[in-house]
Amino acid sequence: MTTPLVGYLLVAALLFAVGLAGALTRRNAILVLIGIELMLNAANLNLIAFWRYGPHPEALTGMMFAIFSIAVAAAEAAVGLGLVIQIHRHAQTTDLDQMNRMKG
Amino acid sequence: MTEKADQLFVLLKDWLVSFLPGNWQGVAGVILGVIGIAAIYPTLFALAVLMERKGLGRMQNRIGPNRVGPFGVLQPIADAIKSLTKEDVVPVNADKTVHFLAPVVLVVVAFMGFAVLPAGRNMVLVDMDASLLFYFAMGASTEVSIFMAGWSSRNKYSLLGAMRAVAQMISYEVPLLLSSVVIVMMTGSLSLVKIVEVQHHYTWGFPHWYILTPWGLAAFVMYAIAATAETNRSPFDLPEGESELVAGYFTEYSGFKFALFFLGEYLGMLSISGLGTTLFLGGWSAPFSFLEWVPSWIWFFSKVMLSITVLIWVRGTLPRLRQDQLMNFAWKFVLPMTLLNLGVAALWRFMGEGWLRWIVCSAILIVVYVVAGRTEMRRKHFGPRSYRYAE
Amino acid sequence: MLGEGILKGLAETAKNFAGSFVSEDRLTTVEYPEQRIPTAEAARVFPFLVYDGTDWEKGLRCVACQICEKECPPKCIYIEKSKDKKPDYVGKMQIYPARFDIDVSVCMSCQICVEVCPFEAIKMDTEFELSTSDRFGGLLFDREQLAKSNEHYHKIHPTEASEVDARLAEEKAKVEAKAKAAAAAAAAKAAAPAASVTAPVKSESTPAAGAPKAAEAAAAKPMAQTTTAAKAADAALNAPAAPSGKPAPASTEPPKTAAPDAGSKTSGE
Amino acid sequence: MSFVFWLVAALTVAGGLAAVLLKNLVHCALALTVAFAGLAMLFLQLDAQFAGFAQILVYIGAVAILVVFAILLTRSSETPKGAGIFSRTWGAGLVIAAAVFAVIGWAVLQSGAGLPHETGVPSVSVQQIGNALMGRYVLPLEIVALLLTAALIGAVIVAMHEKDGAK
Repeated sequence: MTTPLVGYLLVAALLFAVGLAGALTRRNAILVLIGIELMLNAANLNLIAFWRYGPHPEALTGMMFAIFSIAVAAAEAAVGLGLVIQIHRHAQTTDLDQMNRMKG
Repeated sequence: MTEKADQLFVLLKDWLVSFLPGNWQGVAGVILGVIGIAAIYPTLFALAVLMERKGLGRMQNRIGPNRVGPFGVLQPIADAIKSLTKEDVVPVNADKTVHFLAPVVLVVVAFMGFAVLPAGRNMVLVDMDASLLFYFAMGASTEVSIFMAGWSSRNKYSLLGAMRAVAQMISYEVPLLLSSVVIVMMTGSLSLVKIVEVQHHYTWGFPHWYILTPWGLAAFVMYAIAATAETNRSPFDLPEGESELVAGYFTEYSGFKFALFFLGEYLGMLSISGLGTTLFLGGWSAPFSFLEWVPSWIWFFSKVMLSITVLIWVRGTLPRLRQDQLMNFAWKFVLPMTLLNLGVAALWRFMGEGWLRWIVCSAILIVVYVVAGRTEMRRKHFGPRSYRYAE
Repeated sequence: MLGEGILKGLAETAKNFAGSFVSEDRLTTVEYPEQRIPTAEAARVFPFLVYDGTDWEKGLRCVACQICEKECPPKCIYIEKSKDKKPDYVGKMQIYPARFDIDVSVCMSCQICVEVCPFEAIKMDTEFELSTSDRFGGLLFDREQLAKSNEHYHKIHPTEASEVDARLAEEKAKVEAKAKAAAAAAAAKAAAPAASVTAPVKSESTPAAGAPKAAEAAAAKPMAQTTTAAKAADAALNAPAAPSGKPAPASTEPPKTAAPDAGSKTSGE
Repeated sequence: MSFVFWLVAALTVAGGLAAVLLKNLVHCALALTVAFAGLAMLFLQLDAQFAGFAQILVYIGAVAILVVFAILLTRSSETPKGAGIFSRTWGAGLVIAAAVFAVIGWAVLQSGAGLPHETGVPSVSVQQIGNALMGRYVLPLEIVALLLTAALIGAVIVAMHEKDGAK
C-alpha cells in the first residue's frame, strides 16, 4: 500500500464537492438526494481512510462510524425518496424551483 | 491415492504454477483459478440446461430434445451455436450503451459469486473473512443489471418485467439473508470455508450438516424458497411471465446478448445452489463418514446438481404465483418465519447439549408453521385463487 | 396444512417423470417423422376424388355436375366439363370433368363439397404433409393428384366407405332390376319364345353374382336400341362367358364387405 | 499499488460527476452506482472488506434501486425540454461547492506532511467487528436499529397513498 492518506482525502474532498455542487445546482429533487448521498459517501471514505492510517486501527472506531453512517444513509435515502414521491403527488413536479409555496 | 484424487485440481494448479518465477506464482494461481471457474460452471450450465429440457419434458409426458447427438445430449452445443450466430438486434430507440452493458454486468457479477464458494477441500479462489457478505453483495448487484436491461430496451414489457424482477428480488433478499444469518450465528463466521469445515464432522457416521437440525431444516426451506424467487425461477417467474410480458426484461435481447442473459440466469441458479450447499448441506463434505474416500469436489458438484434438479422439479410442478400472492408470501410468511427461526436457533445454542433442545425447537417451529400457515390460508393471502368479477 | 398441495404436485410430476421411462401412458409424445400416431377415422384434411377400378381416368366417379364448385364457400374448386361422355358405375353415360382443380391453400376443410356431392365422388382425405417449396403451383391440385382409389378410401375411412359402397350397390341393384324388368318386358313383348331361353339362364347365373353384369350389359346396350328378343337373349347368354369384352369390368363389383349384401338383394328380387 | 488507486479514484469521481451532470435521470442513477462501486473498491483497498461489501450491498443493492424506483415513479415530471437541468441559482451553488473544495483541499494539503504515509495492514477480522458491534458499540447499534425501523415505517407512511376516507 503505497498510496498516502492524502490521496484518499483529496478524492473524498473532490467527491464531496461534486456532491455539494449537485445538491446545490440541480433542479430535480431526486438529483439533490443523489448529491447528498455522494457527500455522505465522501465522508465515509474519509472515515475509513483515517481508520486505516490512524494510530489504533484495532479499536475500529472509524470503521464503526462508517458502518453506522451507511445504515443511516440508507434510512435517509428511504425517507428522502418517500418525501420526494409525496411531494410529486402533491405538486405534480419534482422541480425544486417551482416549489416555492408553503401551502399546497 | 485418495488424497491425490481429492486434491487433483489443487495439485494440477501447483504443478502448472511451479513453472513460473516465484513472484508471479500468486497471480498465476489466481488466474488459473479463474480459468477453472470459467470452464467448470459454464459446463455445468450446459448440463443443467440439458437436464432441464429433458427432465421437464419427461414430467410433461414428452421426450424433450432428442435430435442432436445421441439422445439429444449435444443440444446445448447446438443452442450455443445458434445463439452465437444469430443477428444481434438492438431496438432503434434503445439506450445503446446501457443496453449493451446490462448482460455483461449480469454475467460478470454472476461469475464473481463463484469466487468465494469452496468447491472442494482447499478449492476456493478467494478465502476471505467476509465471503458470505461478498456473495450477497454480488447477488444484490444483479438487480442493477436487470433494471438496466429492462429500462434501456424502451419497451413497456421489458420495463414492467424489470420492475417486477427488482421488486421481487429485493423482497426475497431479506428472507434469503435472514435464513443464512442463522448459519452465521451458529458458526460464528462469515467465511464459507470455515462454515464448511464446521459441518465436516461426523457422529456415528452421520454428518453435522446444518440441515439435520430443526432450525437448519427450517432455514433451508426458507432459503430454498427465497433462492427460487431470487433467481426468478418458477413458480416465482413473474418477471418473465410469457403470457403477459413476452419474456420480461430480456424481451428486446437477441443472439449473443440473449445467450448472456440465459447464461447469467443459470449461473445465478448454480451459484445460489452452491451457496445453499455450502451453508446447509455441508459443502464438499461427504454425506457419511465411510464415503470420505470420494473426492470432495465430486460431492460439492453433485450436491449442486441435485439442488438444480430440485429446482427443475419444482418448475415442472408449480404454476406461477400472482403478484400479490408473491409479495404477501414474502412479507407475511417467509420473513416472520425466518425471524422466528433466528430465535429458535438462539434457543438451541443456549439450551446446551441434549435431546431436550431437539424437541423444544422442533415443536416451536412446527406449531408456528402450522398455525401461521392455517391463518394465512384462511385469510386467502396466498390460498386458492378467488376472482372478483364486476363489483 | 400449508405446503401439502405442493408435495402432492411434486409427487405427481415425479410419477410422470419416472413413469415416462416405463409406461406408454406417461409418454404420449411420439417422435413424429419416424413414429406416427394412427390417424383417427374421423380425421379430415382436404378433399380428394374417388375412382373405382385401377384406371383413375376411367373410374372417376365425378360427373362434373359442378354442385361442389358452386357450394364451396371459399371457391377453391374449379371444374371444366368434358365434351364426350363415359359410362358411370351403373353404366349410364355421363360427362366427366376434363379439369378438376382444388386449391388446397384456399380450402378451409369444411367438407361441404362432400356433403353436397350426389355421386359420392368427392371425399375427405387424411393426408396432411402437403408442404411444398412451390408456393403457388404446388398447392393447386389437379385431377391426377386428387384422384385416389376406392381402396384408399376404404383404408382411411373404412366404416364410411362401406356405407357408401352399400348405398351404391343398392342403387346399382335398383337400376339393374329396373333394367332387368325392362329387358324382361321387352323380351316378353317382342319375342315370346326367347323368354323361355332367358329364364333358365337367369336362374343359373344369380348364385354366382353374374346377374348384375348381365343385366348391366343388357341395360347398357338394349335401352337405347330397339332390341330384338334374340339379341337380348344373346347378350344375356354371352355376359357370364366373356365379361372382359363388356364395358363394366370385374372391379366395378361392390367390394367384399358389400358384396354378399348386394348379392343377396339381387337374388331376392 | 498506486496506479490502481488512481484508476479507481478517477472512476469514482467520474461516476460522481456524471451522476450530477447528466440530463437523463436514470443515467444519473446508473452513474451513481458506478460511483458507489468505485467507493467500495476504495474501501477494499483500505483493507476494510466488511465496509466495502456492506457498501455494495446497501448502496448498490438498495439505495440505487430505491433512487431508480423514485425516478420512475415521478417520471411524468421530467424537466421540460426547454428548461435547463440546473437551478436558477446554479452559479452560487457552484461557487460554494468550489469554495468548499478549495478549503478542504487546502487544509488536506497543508497537513499533508504531518499525515501518516505507511502503516502496517491492520488485521481486523469480521469477528472482531461483530464483537465490537455487540460490545462497545451496542448502544449505537440499537439506536441505528430503532432509527431504521422508524425510517421504514416513516417512509411507508410518507409515500403511502392517502385514502380518500382516511382524513
